[in-house]
Amino acid sequence: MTTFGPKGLSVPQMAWRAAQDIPDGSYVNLGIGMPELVADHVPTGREIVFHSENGVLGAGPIAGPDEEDEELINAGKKMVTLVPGAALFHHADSFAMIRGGHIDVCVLGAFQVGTNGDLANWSTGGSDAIPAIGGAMDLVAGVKRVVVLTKHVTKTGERKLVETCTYPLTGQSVVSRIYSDLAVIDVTDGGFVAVEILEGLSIEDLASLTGGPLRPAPGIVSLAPPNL
Amino acid sequence: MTTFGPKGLSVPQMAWRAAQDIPDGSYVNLGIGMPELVADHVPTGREIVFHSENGVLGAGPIAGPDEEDEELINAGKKMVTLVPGAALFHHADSFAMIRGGHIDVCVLGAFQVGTNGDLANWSTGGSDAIPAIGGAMDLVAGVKRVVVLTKHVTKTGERKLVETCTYPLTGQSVVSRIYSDLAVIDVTDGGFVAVEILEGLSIEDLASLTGGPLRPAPGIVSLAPPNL
Amino acid sequence: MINKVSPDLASAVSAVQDGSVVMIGGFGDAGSPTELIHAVVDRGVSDLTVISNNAGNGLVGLAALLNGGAVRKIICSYPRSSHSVVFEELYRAGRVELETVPQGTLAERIRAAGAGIGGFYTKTSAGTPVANGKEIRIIDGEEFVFEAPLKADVALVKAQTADRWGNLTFRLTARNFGPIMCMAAAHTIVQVRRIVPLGAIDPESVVTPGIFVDTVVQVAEPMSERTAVIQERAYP
Amino acid sequence: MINKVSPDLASAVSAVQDGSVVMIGGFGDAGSPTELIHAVVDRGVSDLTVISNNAGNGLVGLAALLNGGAVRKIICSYPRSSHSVVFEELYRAGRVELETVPQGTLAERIRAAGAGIGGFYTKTSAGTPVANGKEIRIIDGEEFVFEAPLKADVALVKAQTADRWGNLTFRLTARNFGPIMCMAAAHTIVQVRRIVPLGAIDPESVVTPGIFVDTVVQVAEPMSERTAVIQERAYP
Repeated sequence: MTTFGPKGLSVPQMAWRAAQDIPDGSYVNLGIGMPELVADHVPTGREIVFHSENGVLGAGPIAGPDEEDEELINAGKKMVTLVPGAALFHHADSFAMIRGGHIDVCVLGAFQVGTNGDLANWSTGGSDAIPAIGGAMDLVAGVKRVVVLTKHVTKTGERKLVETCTYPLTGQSVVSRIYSDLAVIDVTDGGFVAVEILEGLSIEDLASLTGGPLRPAPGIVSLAPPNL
Repeated sequence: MTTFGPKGLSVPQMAWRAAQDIPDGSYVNLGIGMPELVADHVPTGREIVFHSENGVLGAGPIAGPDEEDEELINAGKKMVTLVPGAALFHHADSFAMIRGGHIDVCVLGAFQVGTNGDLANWSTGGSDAIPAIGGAMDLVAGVKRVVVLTKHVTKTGERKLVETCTYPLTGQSVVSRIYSDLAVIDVTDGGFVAVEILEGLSIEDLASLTGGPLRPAPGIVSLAPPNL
Repeated sequence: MINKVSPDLASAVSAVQDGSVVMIGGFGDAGSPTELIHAVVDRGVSDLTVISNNAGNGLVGLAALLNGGAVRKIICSYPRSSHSVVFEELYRAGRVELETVPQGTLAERIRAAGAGIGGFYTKTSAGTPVANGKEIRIIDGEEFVFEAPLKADVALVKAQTADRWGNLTFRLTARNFGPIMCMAAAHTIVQVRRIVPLGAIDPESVVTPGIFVDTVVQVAEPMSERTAVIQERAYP
Repeated sequence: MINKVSPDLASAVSAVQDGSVVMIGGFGDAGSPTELIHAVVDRGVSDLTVISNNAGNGLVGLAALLNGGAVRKIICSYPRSSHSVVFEELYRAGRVELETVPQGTLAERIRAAGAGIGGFYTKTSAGTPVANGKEIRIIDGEEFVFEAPLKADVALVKAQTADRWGNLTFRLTARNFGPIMCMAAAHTIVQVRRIVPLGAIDPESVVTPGIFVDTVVQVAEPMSERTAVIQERAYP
């Protein structure tokens, strides 16, 4: 599928990598789509509480055929389960958690991430597009640590890590780290810093697929996920 | 006790009179002290839901000796009971009811009521006084209809219905009606209007005990409570 | 005596008039008051402003209301979905106005209306096009956006259990916008699966106290919007 | 693994430091976290700012904390009561600073801090001395007063039941400020009568989700402040 650039991590591998960085005991919100897979890769022994903005703390796995309940869904409108210790609440309370700084980590998708941490993930700004925001602007404004899970470039080869976002912003200077199929990249005051890079990929190759200045971290290591 | 002015209604009679005006189905908050007695005089057949700002809708009578629970108190810190249909909630939700305009009637005490409906009931402004506000400012700002239950004059003969309040205000132009021991008085754009007056008391006598201009309503009637 | 129980759906929704601002609970198909919406469709009102998280799916519920031409404007956070075909057609044809609001701001604006708040400042949307034209204030060195309360003439909500005073419990994630919409409307109408005697709901577990509810109507077995969409059923 | 249960009161309150801003739950003696307060007394900290509805009764709980000289300032709605002797003496002697806030504004400011609101407008106190010096805004023809959020370093709260994740239920009117104070403090410490296994609290009936709680400690039989005041007991 990746017609542009090297063959990178599979989507489950990307989700796995993001999951490794979530500390035990964290309250975590996962964006709709690819980020939802992060829940499947929580390292053994860590207890992580998943928040779904439609009113759940302690959202569990996707419901099996016998567990499905149309009134128990996640923010992506998939039928889910509850884990022991779960709590249910209304939308204002749910967003008080998000906006009040109580959620530790959120993992979001992106159209573009700027070198300054700006995130664009809700609209490509097309005149015919129907503007749909959802909870993304609240998440980036309120969650303690915002990370992005995304392919490094689009299917048509456009860079998603850019000098300056050209799409409408979701939030300003909000992204801390990017998990792509090619690298793990920190967003620092000095721009993009690669802390892990796909085995066999050179930093120059990665830079050429990155829209803003990119430098390697002093201790850069290989990105080595299991087969997934 | 009333050394100044005529012998007026007893306190239970005053509470009885205020209770007669509360429509069936109302949500009502009663101020601490004398207003609390209003609950004892709800006319038979009317269902009125009492709100206590410390987190109760459906507060019932004062607890009997066998019912006392220190964790079930009203805003006056007296141990109370719950009626069937009661609900419990936290302080922000409780004041959302008050401030959001959901309570139909509140009955408050007063130091002074101005001809324009201004209410002063939290501080006599003394330099040595400890300022205690409680929920009064929220109630007058949010409740649909604010009425006052008060002796017409103080024990030392000072007028409580005044041209202009001299004590610090609780709220501006908030009082609709005053139930005193001598009269029922509406606060109108044209000042105090007596709609009911103690049997045997002349409007001139009442006016002389009232600090602002007072006139009789066209259909003024006698204030005739039962013996209580 | 307080009895908020309405005998049928048609009577229950009689407060909805031409030009009403109507809040509709639900997130996705969880909590959608489908039967109440259909009763509003049957009333044949027009020129409604709808406040809802989504913009309807398939040809039932909110989508049916849109399809019937009753809605002039919709204020929501996420109008797009795989089955929001009716809305999309009307929007592209310029036949329905859309105001998109971040989801948390939508919830907080609704709560603010219910709680008597005249407006508030939030960091959400600062620096984005959503903040264009809005008042910005720097608080503790950070950019905040002023947001006004959002109230309604009528709220249509689905809950699980009610008593005759209108005390409510909800079920799972069907709770979502229900409790705050109940607070923010001049007239709140709730469909519930069960009506229980006064006192049957534990006072500690009442989610929405009856003070926020005006009308309750029983719909013992509400339809599944999800199934209706899959089966391509339409209302009416 | 998440385990917020602390083995004893002294460990539970270790987050309280000199100069801390401390929210203390309770309305009258319902919901007062008396044992937690006493553990703070034992720590011997000073220069506290206390946010609480009342200012203590008798010589136990908050009154004991005041009596020990630990409190520099108190922010509350109603400092006066028939037994608030310690506070009154300190206040008249100029040894404790007082900021009086309308009760609903106090509650809403606390919730605002917990919900990330930068400030809000309320009609409460408009036209009164409490509004002096505050920003006034006319909204829909009515006067509103700007109020800022009120946050704390630590909250001390009493609840009924907790699990190891910190999910809480409360009991009757002991709920009062507990849930919103849990939201508004950087570190929330809760004393509970019972600690139950994870999953034992019905998700529908959780009043405060564990995300708002940092430390839980069991006090199976909390003292009655009412009785202590009547018996003129003092702490320590």
